[in-house]
Amino acid sequence: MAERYSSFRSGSRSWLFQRVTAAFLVVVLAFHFFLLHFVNHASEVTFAGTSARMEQWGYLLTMVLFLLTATFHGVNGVYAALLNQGLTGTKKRAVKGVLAIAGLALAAQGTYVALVMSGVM
Amino acid sequence: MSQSYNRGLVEDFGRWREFTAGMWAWILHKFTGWVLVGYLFTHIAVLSTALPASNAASGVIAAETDVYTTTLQGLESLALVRVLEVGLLAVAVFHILNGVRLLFVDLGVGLEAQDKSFYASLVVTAAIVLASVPTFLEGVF
Amino acid sequence: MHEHDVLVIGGGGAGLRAAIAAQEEGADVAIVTKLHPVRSHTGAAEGGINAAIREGDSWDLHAYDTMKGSDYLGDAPAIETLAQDSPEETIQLEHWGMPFSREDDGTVSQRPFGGLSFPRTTYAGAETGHHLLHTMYEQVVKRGIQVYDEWYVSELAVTDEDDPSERTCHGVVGYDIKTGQVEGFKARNGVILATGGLGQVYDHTTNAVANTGDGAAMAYRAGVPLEDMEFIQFHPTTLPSTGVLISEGVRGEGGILYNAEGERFMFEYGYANNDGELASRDVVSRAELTEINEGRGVEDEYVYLDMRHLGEERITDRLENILHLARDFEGVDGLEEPMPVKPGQHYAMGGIETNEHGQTCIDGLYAAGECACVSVHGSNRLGGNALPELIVFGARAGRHAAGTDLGEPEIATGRDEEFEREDGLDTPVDPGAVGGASDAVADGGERTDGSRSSSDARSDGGTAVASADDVVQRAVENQRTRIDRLLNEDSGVQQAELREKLQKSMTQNVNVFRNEEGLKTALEDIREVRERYEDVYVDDPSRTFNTDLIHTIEMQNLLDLAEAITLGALARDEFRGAHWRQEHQERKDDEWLKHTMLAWNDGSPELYYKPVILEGEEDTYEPKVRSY
Amino acid sequence: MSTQIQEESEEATETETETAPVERESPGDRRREAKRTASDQRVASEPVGEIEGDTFRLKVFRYDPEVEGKMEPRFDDFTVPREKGMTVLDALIYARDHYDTTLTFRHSCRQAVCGSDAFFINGRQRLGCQTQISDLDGPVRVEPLPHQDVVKDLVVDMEHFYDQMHAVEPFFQGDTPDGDLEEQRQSRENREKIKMSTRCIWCGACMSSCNIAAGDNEYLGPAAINKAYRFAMDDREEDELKEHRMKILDQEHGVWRCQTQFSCTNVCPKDIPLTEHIQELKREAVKQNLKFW
Ligand SMILES: Cc1cc2nc3c(=O)[nH]c(=O)nc-3n(C[C@H](O)[C@H](O)[C@H](O)COP(=O)(O)OP(=O)(O)OC[C@H]3O[C@@H](n4cnc5c(N)ncnc54)[C@H](O)[C@@H]3O)c2cc1C
Ligand code: HEM
Ligand code: SF4
Ligand code: F3S
Ligand code: FES
Repeated sequence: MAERYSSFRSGSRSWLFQRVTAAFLVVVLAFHFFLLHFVNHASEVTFAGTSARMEQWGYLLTMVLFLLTATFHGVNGVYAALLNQGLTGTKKRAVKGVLAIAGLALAAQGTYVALVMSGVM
Repeated sequence: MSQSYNRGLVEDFGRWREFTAGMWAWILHKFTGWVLVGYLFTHIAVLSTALPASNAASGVIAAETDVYTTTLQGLESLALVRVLEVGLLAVAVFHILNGVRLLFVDLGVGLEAQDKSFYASLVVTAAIVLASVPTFLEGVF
Repeated sequence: MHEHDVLVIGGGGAGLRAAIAAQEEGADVAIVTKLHPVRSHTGAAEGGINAAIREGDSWDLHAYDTMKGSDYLGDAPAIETLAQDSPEETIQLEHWGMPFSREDDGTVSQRPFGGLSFPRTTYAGAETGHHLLHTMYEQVVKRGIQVYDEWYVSELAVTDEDDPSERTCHGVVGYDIKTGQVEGFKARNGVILATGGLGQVYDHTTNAVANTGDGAAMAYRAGVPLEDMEFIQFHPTTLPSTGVLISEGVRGEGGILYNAEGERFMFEYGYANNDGELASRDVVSRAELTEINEGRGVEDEYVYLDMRHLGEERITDRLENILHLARDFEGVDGLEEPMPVKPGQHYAMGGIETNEHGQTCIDGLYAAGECACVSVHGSNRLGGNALPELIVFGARAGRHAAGTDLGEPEIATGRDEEFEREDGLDTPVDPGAVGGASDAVADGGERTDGSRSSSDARSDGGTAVASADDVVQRAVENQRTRIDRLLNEDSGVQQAELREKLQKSMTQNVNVFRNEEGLKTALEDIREVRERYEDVYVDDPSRTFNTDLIHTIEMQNLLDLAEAITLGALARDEFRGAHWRQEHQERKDDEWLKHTMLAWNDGSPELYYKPVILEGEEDTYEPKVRSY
Repeated sequence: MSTQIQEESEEATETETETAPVERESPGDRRREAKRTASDQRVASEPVGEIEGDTFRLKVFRYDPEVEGKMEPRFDDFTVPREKGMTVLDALIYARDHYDTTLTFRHSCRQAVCGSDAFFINGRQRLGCQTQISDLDGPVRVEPLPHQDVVKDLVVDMEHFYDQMHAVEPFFQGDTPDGDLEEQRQSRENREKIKMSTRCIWCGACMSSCNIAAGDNEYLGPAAINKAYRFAMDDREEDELKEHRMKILDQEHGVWRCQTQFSCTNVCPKDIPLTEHIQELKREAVKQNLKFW
């Protein structure tokens, strides 16, 4: 069983995560857009403003979570799409590796930036 | 003896004319999804200017002349960027709305109306985007 | 050459059931079929399967109903076997997962059907045949039974003793439709024909385009007699342009038939003052045609079946399927307009003579399903009795062919010296192969299965017994030559034209109404077509999926069967079941309680009669007036 | 596959239509050629006004690997009289019997139960026998099912489709009661639940319409998944069997390949809610896997 889960054979887990993250993203993305384009105009964003928001723990947490889910959702989406194009064997493993690294890097960098903004680091 | 013929290109003739709601939704969702991931990467890259900025003197930050602020505002002052932002909004709104539609489809809710809900996503996307244009383009033109 | 223990020809209900049964008995079975099994016409059956499975019902009631429905021309042992085995076979289908309609307590549903004294028609929606076919195909897949699909069987490999009863069937010749290859199939134990109906003899039929009676015709030419061929069931409500069946359910729910003048003719012209539209199929069919012939038909072709008054709610609830059929196949909205209907050929009661084990008089040759005549249906089939026939006799044939002992059959096959011969039949032209027995050439030059003659037999094999391989090989060569000739020839006449002529004449002359003059005209027409068929050629030179070739080969089968139907109809001067004669409008029990048998007789057909067996296991069935 | 540009395909098609007949040798070929020109002329010489109303044009895809002039696929035009209630299958039969007996297509029941005549008619997968000419805008264009190899004219190779159907263990395997006459019980609701799924006639229209199936030959495809649904949801089979069936479906090339494009559901001549069934199975798979967490 475990073996089946660890490989990609059963699509159920990534499929489910894709949907769960999507549901979460609906809320956060809408909030994000609204906040940074309507409440605070994007052209008026400043470092001070950003770090002021980021200093709130709730906001920081939301943003980090936003980043993580979006990264997973996006990267997993790309991977699934590529699989649908008939990616198999070595190529499939390579793509999986590259996407995983890119995803992790993005998440790491993003989280780091967020922490810096909030002044924690 | 018997051989068969793979029509390759020919076989898809006529498909576009009959490309149905579900297929367009699929194509558009794919496209918008990819754009969004692309944006996510650039977005984080741009935001990374916060790293050097955080080391800047507090005066610089207060004066809003740190790298972060200047980069962002510099970008925002370009008309092209604003237009792209509208595009991004369109892409995101469509992806959200159609994503919600897909979530319903996954739950097996309202499958009979799947084509209608797709058209609805398009219409609503257009409405939201048009309504947001003034806010998005404010001050550049 | 392919080799198997048992070869089943045809993948419809009967063929699939036979294959499963033989496989269960341990035989190595293969199905050879010109259509993929799920494309067989069994899938079109709507109504249901008669089986006495409920409290209050019993097999002997089912047998009694069937005998009465047959107008006392069914053989009691066959009918009783059907009634006894049907419950178990039907439940077997349930065990295989067939999605029957269900009662509240979860048991399978049954409904009433015409001519039944108990509601014993077990059904799965209005698609019983579809489910039966698919359920059995699923079992075939489960068992890994080999299926040669889209292989057309064009000849039986039968030895050529003078007396058909001494012949042995060793296999068949198959033509791979996709590649055009002709190959032999050898059967170690037996060949089971399950090739279905012959509706294409007529131009207006509920049967599929593939229902060309190939098995019956091949068996006939190989020496097996055809039984009771004149009994053809016509269904009164079929759509005029396609022949698609509009179920009896419409009239059952209260649908009304009108002529062009808007009269409810079933009552107004006194065709059936009690039952009206719900009188039995033959009565309604005759009424409709009388209306049309007397000029009260719509466009001189059909009458109207109106269900609008039932209301949209009731129609969509119970007859939704009919709305789709009328819409898709006739372009008519049953809620808005009356539906055009006319009688159409529906079922062949007669066929290859077999006993209860499915055996024919040729050793190793079996038949089951609509192509066979055990005889269960006699002169008229009850609705819901064909599907049980498929599973009951399909299974029995399969088991017997696989070597299971089913006991002594009570029905005899083959010709008995004592049988009465028909020698006074006045035919306007000689029936049978062009040139008769001496020079029997069925398709314009080459020797085919239609040309078996005693002189051939001697020149071919002398007195030496040919080995099974030789028999198959010879048949293969025979078909190769025939097919090469058909493909290489490039002038002459094409089958489409001939087929149209034959079908028109049959519908015109050997329909619901039959009279001597018409039947003779038909025989003349058949003869003419037969002669022109000598010059038939195939336009398409390709070996790949040559349907033109297949249709051309089928054409010969249609000819032989059309002739058999007409000869039987001409001989039988009485009115029994589905067979009506203008000059003889009453049932003549003292003269005609006998089966019409037709032997090909190496090219010059011969009619004889075989007594009906009315002695059942317990009682003897007494012929009574058939009234409902 | 699906991302080709229209111009390209159209071009390819046009060239084929115009391919000049190659050198003919046999008298049969010559005669056929003459006949073809004759029928072409019939089309051409007809006054435009008259074509409207009582005749229409039927364009049919032609290909034969063995016959010169047909090895390069082309479209043939036939003029067919319009009759009330005429279906595309009737029109094809008319064209075959009156103009060109070499015109090849599968058909049998003429009533939408045998599933042999699924074609690509005016840009959509439909059963020839179930499609009224009056419902189509002329000219009526008939092609073999897309994404399947063409054997000849409108006949496609169905092997792959059958393989996929067979891959899902499409047969009942529950334990059955001991008594020969003992039925298994099934509730009306349960029978109702599987009812639509049991209506499949194996026509292959759905598979041909699915973009995903076109690009991934291993994908089970909507018809096979629907077949599996029919058994997985049948209460007469035990729970372990259902789990077993889910294992077949819960694979990369199983239900997860489906991208809910709905094309299959749109074209199914038996109105089977295929997408709905596939989606239900996805949820079923998730539920089953969640149990082990
Ligand atoms: C519209 C309709 C409704 C009906 N409704 C009912 C009903 O409600 N109840 C009922 O009991 N009966 C009904 N019947 C009758 C019943 O369905 C048929 O009699 C029965 O299905 C015939 O089954 P079969 O297996 O003998 O033949 P088919 O199902 O016709 O199968 C014949 C098989 O033989 C194969 N074959 C034929 N020729 C060749 C050849 N030369 N080489 C290789 N293979 C060949 C074909 O490919 C096919 O697989 C109905 C019939 C029709 C037409
Ligand atoms: C805001 C709410 C969002 C919702 C409701 C949503 C919903 C979905 C859903 C349901 C899918 C799966 C489609 C399928 O597999 O058939 C999907 C795919 C995808 N999403 Fe999102 N999404 C959202 C935001 C995002 C964001 C922010 C990104 C970018 C990072 C993104 C990128 C993608 C990508 C790349 C795919 C794969 C597309 C493909 O199939 O090629 N999505 N989305
Ligand atoms: S699911 Fe529908 S479209 Fe697909 S094969 Fe079955 S009947 Fe045809
Ligand atoms: S078209 Fe294909 S993607 Fe799914 S919904 Fe149907 S199988
Ligand atoms: S001919 Fe049978 S489905 Fe159309």
